[in-house]
Amino acid sequence: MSGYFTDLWGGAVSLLEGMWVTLKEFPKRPVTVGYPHEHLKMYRRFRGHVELIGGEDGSPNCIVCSMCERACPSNCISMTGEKPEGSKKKVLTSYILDFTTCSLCGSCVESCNFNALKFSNEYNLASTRREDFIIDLLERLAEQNKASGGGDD
Amino acid sequence: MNQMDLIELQPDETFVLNVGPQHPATHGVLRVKMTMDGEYIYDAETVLGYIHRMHEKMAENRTYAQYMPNMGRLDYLSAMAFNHGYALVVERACGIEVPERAEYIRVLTVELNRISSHLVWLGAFVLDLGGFTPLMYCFDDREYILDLLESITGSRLTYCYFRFGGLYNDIDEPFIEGTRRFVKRMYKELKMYAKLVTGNIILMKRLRGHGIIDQNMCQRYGATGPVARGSGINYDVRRNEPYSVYPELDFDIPVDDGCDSYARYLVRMEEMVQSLRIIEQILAKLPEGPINPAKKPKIIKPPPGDYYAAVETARGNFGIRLVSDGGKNAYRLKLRSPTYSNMHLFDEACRGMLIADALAFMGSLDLVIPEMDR
Amino acid sequence: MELSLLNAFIAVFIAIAFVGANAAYLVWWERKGAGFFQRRPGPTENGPWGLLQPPLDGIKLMTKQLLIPGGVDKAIFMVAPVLAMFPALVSFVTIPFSSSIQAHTIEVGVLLIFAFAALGSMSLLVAGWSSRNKYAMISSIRAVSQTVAYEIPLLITTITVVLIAGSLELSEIAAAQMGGIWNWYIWPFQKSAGFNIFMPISFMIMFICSVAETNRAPFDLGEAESELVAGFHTEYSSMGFGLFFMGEYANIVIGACLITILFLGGWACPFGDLGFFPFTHHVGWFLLKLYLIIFVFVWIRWTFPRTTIYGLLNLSWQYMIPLSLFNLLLTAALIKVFA
Amino acid sequence: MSILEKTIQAFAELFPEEAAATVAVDGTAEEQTEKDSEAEGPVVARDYATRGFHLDIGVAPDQLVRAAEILFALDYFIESITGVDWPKEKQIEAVYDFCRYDFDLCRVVVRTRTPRDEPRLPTITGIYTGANWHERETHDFFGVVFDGHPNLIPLLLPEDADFHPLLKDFTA
Repeated sequence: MSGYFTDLWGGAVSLLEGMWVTLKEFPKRPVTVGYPHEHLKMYRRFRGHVELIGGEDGSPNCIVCSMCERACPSNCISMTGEKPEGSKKKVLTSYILDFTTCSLCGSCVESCNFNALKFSNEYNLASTRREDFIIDLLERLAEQNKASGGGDD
Repeated sequence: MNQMDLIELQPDETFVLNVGPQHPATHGVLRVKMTMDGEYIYDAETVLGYIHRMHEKMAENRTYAQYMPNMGRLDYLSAMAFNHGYALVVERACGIEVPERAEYIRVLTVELNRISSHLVWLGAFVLDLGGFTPLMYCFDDREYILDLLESITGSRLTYCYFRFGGLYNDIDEPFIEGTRRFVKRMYKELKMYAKLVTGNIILMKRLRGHGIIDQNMCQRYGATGPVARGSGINYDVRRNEPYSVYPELDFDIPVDDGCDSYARYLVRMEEMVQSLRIIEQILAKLPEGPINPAKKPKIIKPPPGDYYAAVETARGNFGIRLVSDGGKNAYRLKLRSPTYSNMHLFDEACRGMLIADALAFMGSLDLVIPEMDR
Repeated sequence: MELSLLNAFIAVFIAIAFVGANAAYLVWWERKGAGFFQRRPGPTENGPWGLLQPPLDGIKLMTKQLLIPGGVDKAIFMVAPVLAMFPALVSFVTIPFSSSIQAHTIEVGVLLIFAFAALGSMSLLVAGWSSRNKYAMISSIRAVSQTVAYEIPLLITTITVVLIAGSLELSEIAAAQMGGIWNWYIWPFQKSAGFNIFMPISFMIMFICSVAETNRAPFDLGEAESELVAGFHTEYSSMGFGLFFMGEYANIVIGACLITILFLGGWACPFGDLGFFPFTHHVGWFLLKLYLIIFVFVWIRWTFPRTTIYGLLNLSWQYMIPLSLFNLLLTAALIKVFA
Repeated sequence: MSILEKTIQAFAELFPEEAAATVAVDGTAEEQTEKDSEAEGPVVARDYATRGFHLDIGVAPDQLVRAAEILFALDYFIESITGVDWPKEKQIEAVYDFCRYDFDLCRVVVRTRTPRDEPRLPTITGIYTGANWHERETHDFFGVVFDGHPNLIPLLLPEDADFHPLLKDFTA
C-alpha cells in the first residue's frame, strides 16, 4: 500500500521536473537559422563539389595528368586535353564533373599533385533537373575569372 | 515466460500487421511482418534488404583507398568509427604504423561522433515513445558536434577523415577550443536530459521490465554494444580487444544487468558521459607530431591472407574480415555490422509483447538500417 | 417566438464561429508553442509570426483530393469526420462565457456536454472501423476503451462539484464561485462543504481526464504516430482529415471550458468584487483562464512521452476512479454535516 | 590454462589423429605467403598482431555442427558467417567468426570448404540461433544451401533473386 502512494508522489514529482525543464526553454531565443533568409558562413575546409584553380593569368593549373580521374571511386570526372603546336605542356580542353554520382570523398583533390583542384564552398545544390549537376568546371573557372576581373585566389 | 507461449493460436484468430517498410517507428526502410493477436504480437518476422547496396562487392571492384568513402555510407550516424575499423584492418594487413598524434585525434573524433550518434538515438527513441521535444534538444546539441567535425573534416555526416596510417588533415586551435566548450555544455545538457527524460515516470513505466534480452540470447545471436551491455555483459571492444590509444585512457564501460529496455537506455546515457571523459583526457594530453606516417606504401597492396579488425561503434562490435590475394583490390571484404545481429534477436524477443512495447524495444536496439542492409 | 428563434440562430452561429476560429488558431498556437518549447521559432513564413498559417492550411486541405480507399463502407466513412466535429459544436451551446453570454441556458448543461462527448468517441470508432485499415482498427478500439475508462472518473468528479454547487446548470455552478479566488472549487475550503482536502486532487483528476478524453499527448494512444502511423484517421485525406483535426481542438476548448467553470470559477474575477474596477466578473477572465489551461495542455503535450494503453487504463482504474469515488463520498458526507 | 589452449584442447576431439602436433604458430604475414595453406594442420594459432584473430580452424562440412557445439559450450558468441569464392579450386569457403564476451580475448575462425558447383553445408541454427540471418545472407551471396535451415529464403536480395553476386564470375 505504501508503494501505491510513493509511486504516485514520485511520479508526480518527476513529471513536474520535466515540465520545469521545458518551461525554462520556452522564453529562450530559438536556435534555428531561418535558412533562406539567413545564411551561415561555410568553414574553410568545407567540402563542396570540386572546382579548378586558376593560375596568375586565369588559365587552369591542370596539366591533364588524369590522376583525379583515376582516383575517383565513382568515375564522375571526365577530362580531355590536347597538346597545342609548339607547346610542351598539355592544355585542358574540357573538365566535366558528373555531380550526380559524386560522393564528395575528395580523393580527386588529394590525388592532385599540381594544385589544380580544390573544394568549392557551394552548398546550395538543389535542382529539379538532372543536367544541372553535370558541371563544366572549365566554364565555371572562366566565369569566376570574369566575376573577379582576372585570376585571384 | 510470457503468456503467448502458453496459448496455441489458430491462424484465423490472428491477423498480420505489416510494420514498415514505411512506418514512423522503423527509422528507415525496415519491415517487420507481425502476426498479431489483438495488440499482442504472436510472431514476428523481420524483412531486410530494402536498401541493400552490396558494399561488399564494391570492395572487390575498387582500390583500397577508393573504398574508404563507402564506410561512411554504411552507418551515417557513426561514420567515423566505421572508417576507423576499415583503416585498422588495412593498416594491420600492410603493417603501417600510425603516429601517436594521429591516433589521439582519431579517438577524439570517434568519441565525438559516438556522442552525436547516441544523441540521435536518444531523440529518436523518445520520439518512438511519443515525446517529441527531446529530439529537438538532441539535435541542437548534435549540431555543435557536427559543426566541430565539419570545421576539420569538411563534411557533416560522411566524414571520410581517416587515411591509411594517418588522417586527412590536422586539427586546429578553434576546433580544440570549440570541443572544450562543447564538453562543458554537454555535461549540463546531460543533467537536463536526466530530468526531462531519464526520471520521467511514464518513460520508466514503459521501459522497465519490457524488452527482456538475457545473456544466453545475446550469445546465441551475437548481440554486442549497448544491447549486450544492457544485459549485464561487460563487453566493449575498446576494453576487451584494445586498439588505438584506448588502453592509455581512463574510462569505464557502463554495464547494467537490468536486461530490459531501460537498462539499455541507461547504458547509452552513461556512455555519453564516458565519451566526454575520454575527450577531456585527450584534449589534456594531445601530443605534438606528424599526423601521417613517414613511410607509407604508395599503392596499398596487402600481402595475401586473412585479416580481421574490430572496433566499437556506437551500436556495437563492427568487424571487418579482409581476404587479400595481394592485388590492388580486396579479394573479399566481409563487413560484420553490429545492428544486423542486434536486430536479429528482435523476432524472438518481441513475442508476446504489446505492439507499443515492441516498438519501444525496437527503438532501444538503436537501428541504423543502411548498416544492417549494407 | 420568432425573435427567440433568431436569437438561437445568432447564438449558434457565434458558437460555430468561436469554435472554428479557436480550432484554427489553436493549431497555430500549438505549433508556435511547440516551437518555443523546442528552441525553434515555429511557423514564421506566412504572415507576421506565421499568423496566416491556419487559413492557408485550411485552403490547402480543402483543395486536396479526397481519397476514399477501395472497399471501405463509404457512408460511414464520410459520416465519421462530421461526427467528430458536431458534438463539440453542440456542446458550445451550453457553455456560459459570462453571466450574460450564453447561447442557451439548459438546466442540465453538464449532462448535455457529457452526452455529446460520448458521441465524440463514437466518431473515432466509426472512422477506424470503416477505414478498412488494421492500424485504424486498433486505434479505434484503443480510443473507445480509453474513453470508457476516463469518462467514469470525469463524471464522478463532476458530480462532486455538482453536489457542492447544488445545480446541474453550468452558469449556476460558475455563479456559486463568485466573489474571489478563495471561493473557487479548486481549493480545499468550501462554504457549503466545509474543509475538503481532496478538492485539489479532484481538480487534478479532472484535468488529467480531460487530457485523456480529448486524446491528447501523453494519452494520444488513438493516433500514436510511432505505433499506429496516424491511428483512426490514417486513411483520411483532405477536409476529412481537416475535420478530425478541428474536432480535436474543439474538444480541447470544451474540456478547458469545463475545467474553468467547474473548478476555476468561470468568469469570476480572482480578486473578489472590486467595486471600482470595471472588469470584475467579465468574459475576459473566462478567456484568460481558458487559454491558460490550453497553454498547459500544449505544455504537457510537448514535454512527456506517450503512455501505453495498459498504463493508461491502470491509471484510470487503479488511481483515478478510487480517488474520485472517495472524494465523492467524502463530499457527500461533508455536505450532510455542514448543511 | 589460457582460453586459447582450452579451445585447442577442446578441438582435439575433432581431429584425433593429428592431435596437438599440428598446432603451429605461424610467423609474420610475409612468411605466411610462402607456405602452402594445404600443408597446415586443421588447428592453427595465428599471430594476433598481424592477423587480428587467434585461432584458425579448418573443419570438414560434417564436423561443422560439432565445432559450433564445442564453441558454444566454451561461451563463444557468433560474430558472422560469410563465404569466400575460390573459382580456381572450384570451392566455396565458408568462414565462421566467433568471439568471446569476457576478457579472455580469443577470436576463433572456423573454415570449411564445399564444392562450388553444388555448395551444401549443414546449418548451425540449432546451436546459434543468430546464424539464421548470416546463413541466409551467405545463401544469397554465394548460393550455399544450408541443410536443415528453417527459412532459407533471400534476406538481403529481392525475393525472386536467382543470382549470387559475390561469386567471382558474377557480372551485373
